[in-house]
Amino acid sequence: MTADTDVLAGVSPTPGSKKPDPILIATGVSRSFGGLKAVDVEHVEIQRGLITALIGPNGAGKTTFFNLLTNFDEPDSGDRTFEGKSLNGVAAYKVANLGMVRTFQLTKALSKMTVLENMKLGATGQKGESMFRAIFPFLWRDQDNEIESAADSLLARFKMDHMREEFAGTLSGGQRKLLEMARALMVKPKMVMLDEPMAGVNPALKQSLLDHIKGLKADGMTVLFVEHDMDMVQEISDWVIVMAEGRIIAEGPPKSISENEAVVSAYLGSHHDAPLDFGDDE
Amino acid sequence: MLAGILTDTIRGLIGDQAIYFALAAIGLNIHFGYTGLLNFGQAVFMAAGAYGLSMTVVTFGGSFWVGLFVGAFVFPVILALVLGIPTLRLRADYLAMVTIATAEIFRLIARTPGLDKWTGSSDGLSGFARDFYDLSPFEPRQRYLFNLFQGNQMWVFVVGWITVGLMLLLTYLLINSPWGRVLKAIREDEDAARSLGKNAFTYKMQALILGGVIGAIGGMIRAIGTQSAQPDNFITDVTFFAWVAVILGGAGTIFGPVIGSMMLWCVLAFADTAMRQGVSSGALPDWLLTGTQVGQVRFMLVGSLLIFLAWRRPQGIFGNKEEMALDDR
Amino acid sequence: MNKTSKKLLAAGLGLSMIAAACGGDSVAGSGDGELKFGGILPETGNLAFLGPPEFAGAELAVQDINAAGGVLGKDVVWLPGDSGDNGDVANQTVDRLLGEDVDAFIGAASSGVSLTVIDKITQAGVIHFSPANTSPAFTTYDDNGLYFRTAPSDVVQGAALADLILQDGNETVAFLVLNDSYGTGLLEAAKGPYEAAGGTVTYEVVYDPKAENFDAEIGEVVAADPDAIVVIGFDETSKILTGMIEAGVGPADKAVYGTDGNMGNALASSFDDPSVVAGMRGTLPGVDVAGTLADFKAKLDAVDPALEDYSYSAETYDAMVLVALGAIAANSDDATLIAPKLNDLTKGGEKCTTFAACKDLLEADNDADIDYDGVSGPLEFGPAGEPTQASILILEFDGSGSLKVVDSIQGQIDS
Amino acid sequence: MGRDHVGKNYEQAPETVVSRAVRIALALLVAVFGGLAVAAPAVSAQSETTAGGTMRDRSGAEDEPLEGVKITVESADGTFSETAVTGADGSWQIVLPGGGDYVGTIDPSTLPAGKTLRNPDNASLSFRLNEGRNRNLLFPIGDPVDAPAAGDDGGTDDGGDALAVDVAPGDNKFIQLLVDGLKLGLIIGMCAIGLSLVFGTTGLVNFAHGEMVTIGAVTAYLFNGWLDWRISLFLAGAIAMVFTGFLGGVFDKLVWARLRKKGASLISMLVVSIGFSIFLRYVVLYRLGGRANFYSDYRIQRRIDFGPFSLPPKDIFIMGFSLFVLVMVGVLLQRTRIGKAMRAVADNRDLAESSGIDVQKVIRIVWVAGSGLAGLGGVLFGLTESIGWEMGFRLLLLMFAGTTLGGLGTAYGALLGCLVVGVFIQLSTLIIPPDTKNIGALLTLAVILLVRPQGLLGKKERIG
Repeated sequence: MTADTDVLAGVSPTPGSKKPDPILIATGVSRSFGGLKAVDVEHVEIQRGLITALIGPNGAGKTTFFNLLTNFDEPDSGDRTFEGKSLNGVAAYKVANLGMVRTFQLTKALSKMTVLENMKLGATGQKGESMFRAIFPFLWRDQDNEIESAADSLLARFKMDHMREEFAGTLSGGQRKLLEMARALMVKPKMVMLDEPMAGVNPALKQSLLDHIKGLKADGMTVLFVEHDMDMVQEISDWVIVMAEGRIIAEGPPKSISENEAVVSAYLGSHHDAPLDFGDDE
Repeated sequence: MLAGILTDTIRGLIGDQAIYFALAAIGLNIHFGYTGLLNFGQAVFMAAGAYGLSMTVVTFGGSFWVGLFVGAFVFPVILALVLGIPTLRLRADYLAMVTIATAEIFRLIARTPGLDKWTGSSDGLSGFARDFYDLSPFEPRQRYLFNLFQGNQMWVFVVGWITVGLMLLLTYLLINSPWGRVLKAIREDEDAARSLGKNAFTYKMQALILGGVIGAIGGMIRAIGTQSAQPDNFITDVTFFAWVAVILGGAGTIFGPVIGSMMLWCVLAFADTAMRQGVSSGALPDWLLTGTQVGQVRFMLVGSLLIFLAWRRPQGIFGNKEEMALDDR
Repeated sequence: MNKTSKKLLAAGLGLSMIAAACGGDSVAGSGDGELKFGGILPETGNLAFLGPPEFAGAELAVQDINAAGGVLGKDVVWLPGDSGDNGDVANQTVDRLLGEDVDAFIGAASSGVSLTVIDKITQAGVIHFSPANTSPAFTTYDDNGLYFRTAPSDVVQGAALADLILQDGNETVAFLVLNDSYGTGLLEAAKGPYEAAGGTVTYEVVYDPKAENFDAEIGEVVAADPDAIVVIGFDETSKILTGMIEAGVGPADKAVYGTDGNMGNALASSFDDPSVVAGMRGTLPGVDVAGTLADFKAKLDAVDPALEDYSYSAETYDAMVLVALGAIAANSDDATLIAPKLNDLTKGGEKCTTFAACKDLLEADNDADIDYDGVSGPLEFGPAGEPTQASILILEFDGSGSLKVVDSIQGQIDS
Repeated sequence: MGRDHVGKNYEQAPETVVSRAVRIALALLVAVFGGLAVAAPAVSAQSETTAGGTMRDRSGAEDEPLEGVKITVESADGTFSETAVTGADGSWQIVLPGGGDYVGTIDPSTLPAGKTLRNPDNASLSFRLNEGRNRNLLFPIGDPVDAPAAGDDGGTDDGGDALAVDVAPGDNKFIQLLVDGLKLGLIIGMCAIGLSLVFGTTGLVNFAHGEMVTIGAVTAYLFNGWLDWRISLFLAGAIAMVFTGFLGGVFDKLVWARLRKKGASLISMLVVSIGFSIFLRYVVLYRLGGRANFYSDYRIQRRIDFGPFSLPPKDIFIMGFSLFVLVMVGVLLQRTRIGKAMRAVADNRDLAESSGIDVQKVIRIVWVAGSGLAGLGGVLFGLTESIGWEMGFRLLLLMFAGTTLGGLGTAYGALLGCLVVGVFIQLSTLIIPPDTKNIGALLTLAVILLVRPQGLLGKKERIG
């Protein structure tokens, strides 16, 4: 709990509530697979500069919603805006260039590239990424060196500088999560979207990951993350959004959420009969 | 006899087939080895080069040099756009199916007598390479390089290997640039690349074009070497040969495709000659193998090589085994 | 770039240097005293069925030539090779055989394959002699005077086919034609004379021999309801004929014609009841003017007892004998010296019909004017190095599926 | 240079093999004895050079000879001219002075009332004749015929043939092609179900699937045509289906299950399947040879006329039987436990696994059933067309088009897509030359991918 939550003090803890300074807004977003509605969100806003958690039982449609917000999936209907710009019909890669970077539930470390290559890939606006300039190293060499030193300092911050030449495929699950997060920062994003950053990470690394996430906020970034682990949610998030069966059923500060009746019944209900787990198992 | 086998094997190792399949394989390596594109229609890119050149010269009466430009750039780029626009947004197998189908479509179109005026139908086009041979410093009737090549072949040999060298240099520069880094990222995980703001579609399209252009240059060298362009020179099996070359040498390595192509043709030439001599000397009994069947055994060999390599040594002969083990898909 | 790569690059560059440095070692086709024939004949591919008789013809020629004492005092050498049905295989074979210093190539069966290698062969100064190319394209091809063929151009057979259809009084005809230069070339050669004589072509279709089925093509033929149906094709004729018989337009219902590509015993033998092809007629180039053919067939069977067809075996035999005679006349095995002699050996002068007889004439007098009439015909080569006279046999399947010769037509090519 | 790999050739009794040389020797006799030994007297060689023919009207139902028609033949140099008048049987003949160029002209005014030349421009024909030959001149009678073109239907079919009953030619051709297309589509569909199910359950695009089709056809041919056993085609087909099914199972056990267990990527599995495709194809060529082969049963059957279309009985059986098999497959997928399990695995493999389905077993069954169906499809295709070493590979491209069209991984989609492809191929010959008919089907594939990448019945999901 930090003082930042104060900005949301006046916000009513109800689904779809208005935030004072939303960076990301989604309205009427729905997506169905073969007749079953996986996501049906009326309205949601994400406050700038805070850490927001998106939780819900298995099959609640969290990852699908995540994909819709980052344009990795196309909604059947609905509008999303990021920093006032509409995301409708915008290609996923352009979303990243607007300043919204995501990670994936199953880590997408690029196995057959070294840690350093992974990092350097994250930098945007690289001259040498044009096919014609690429042929002439003198056109992009200087910029590439700058990117390399930026990558090195980030690696040092994430305490991965000793493995910069190793293939990403040799890293452990937790290290991959770290690498993915560090790589996302190379984009210099305004908002970071983390899909289950703690999944498959051993306890020893968990704390450092948490610290890094808090660090993102300290650097002025907005964080939205999907998570199962309630302890973690309690510890670092400023605001919590709860999804079940594709809808947002509750919103509010972390403390109030665990007492919310709708949330409790959704979580309990999920244990009786596991509904289809749309998308979450990609 | 043994000397005959030896010269044939060496000719396979460095001869014109090794050259144009090396180029086809370099292109395919950019597609598959670096970008993860499943192009099963490299033959049609080679055909684009061959027909771009020959149609410019024979059908439209253009000069050989204009033909080179059309064959190397115009035809393959158009082809890559046609193939890529519907498929590159889809899962990798779609490109595989569309390319293999396109190779067949092309062959049928080039064969149809209705287009005889333009394509020469099943006989194809010939007589477009005189300008090239006029520049040859070698005497056509002389034999060069330890008797391996006729003068004209020698000229193709020299120009061909220089082209291969240039293409290797180009590949080296591109792959070791930030552009190449994005390609590799797309190969590893397209979504990750997109999440980092890379326009995967554009990069895949560029890779498809680049690899296609190199394949087309291979096709042109083939057409120049045989001085003809025929639809049946570009059957689906040609693509498979190029694939074997890539995987044999090691996908995703700079030199792999060239080494693979040389080894493939070396092995095929050796097997061909050895089996032929075995048949004619009676060492291989008739019930087992007749001269007619030697050519079929070659394809069985190619098939088994593909199976073995993809299964047991996906990294190829020279690829890094540890690196391949990282494939977590 | 890692170390291995660098080494390889260096090796590659080194190789090119050597290549540039090594001068000419020897000249192919030049006289080394031993006449060598290279084969580029189909062992594989979709013309593979034409291979065995051609190989048998070639082997028999070698036997006969060497039995008569060979050429220039030495036995001639036969180095067979595969042409496949695409340029790859043929090119590899040609490379290999050029390396063996052959003086003349015998082949290929397919005009298309010959076109992929003709430049390579003729520019190397070696004779390219095909026993089976019938495409008119070769008549005018710029071949340095080194391309020859013993098979007559399709123009002759086409005219004979048109004649045959007219003789039988067919006013309308439908053509089903294989899509390659053989099929379309023969179609043009037959259609012209047929239409000129008042016939009407009600339907013509060029088909893909590898098509899944021929329903559509046969449907069109049925709809066109012609008096006669001509099928110009190879092995796939058995499929088409099956469809035609089933659709009620088979040899029992209509006048059905074939050509040398399909008028073979194999066609009848692909039917369990060969009587269904009874009455089908067709043309086949070739005639026996020397009266030695029964003997020739027996000798072929001795060479290859498994022979099923004999197409182009005589043409192959004659091609080799001619080149051997040319070498004797030129007193050299240099292809560029042999080639100018070949056309004259086929016409004007003292007739002889066997290698041994012709050789005797030539050895008695090196400048003797001889006229070799081969087992495939009188030859009578024109300036383009191809027969100007040809006999076309008219064949018909009888009730037991056997081929009977019912007539022969003499054809002339204006040149 | 033996052709012993074509096993069938061994069966031929040697005496039926009349050699070309013997034929040629016969020709020699013709030449020497002036036609004494010739079988067909109509075309016997003759000593006179003649032009002639028979004037008749064959445009009606009856073949009607025309009497009293005047025909003049002149030599090109004008030195010879003679006119003949047709007799009661319509025949005429003019003896010419020798070989050379001539012009034959009919006098249209002498034609009986109501008869006109089919092609009035051809009232005069030039021809060249060698010494001693006869030239038939044709002056066809009837209504003018449009110039023919491939794919053009002539318009004025003069009737009389079995197909033209009551239906305009354009329509009957359309319906005939539609029926032919459905037949092709049903066969491709049966073959493609396995391809689609294997893809659905394992994600593998199996390029070696076409070889199962070939092996099915060749196995049946082995027992019905190739060897001397002459087992009935029904039994041979059943054996072929069981054998290919077994082979599919073995294939899965020895190759694909191992690769899956090893964690091989789908791409390397795809390459392995291509390797098997090439290998098996050339093994078949090695043993079978390159020619078209046929079953000995039901070799040739007359078509039965159904009015707008006609089919041989075997094709009717093929269509009925494949429809029956496909309905059975549908019922099995829909109703039985294993069918449901297959669909569940294809739908969502992890979910199926977690709900207690033995995924590996289901995949094995998919391989067995899919390969068996492909083998059966091959038997049927061999029956309606012919058996050859490349048949499966060529069908594979159409199967790709069909399954993609219908939606990859869905059994019903595969079927629907293949029917569309089959019909499309046949109908496209109305517009494009038949030798390019596959182009249409393959182009459709590209268009579908642009417009509806998930295929006709595929679920809309982001692909890729």
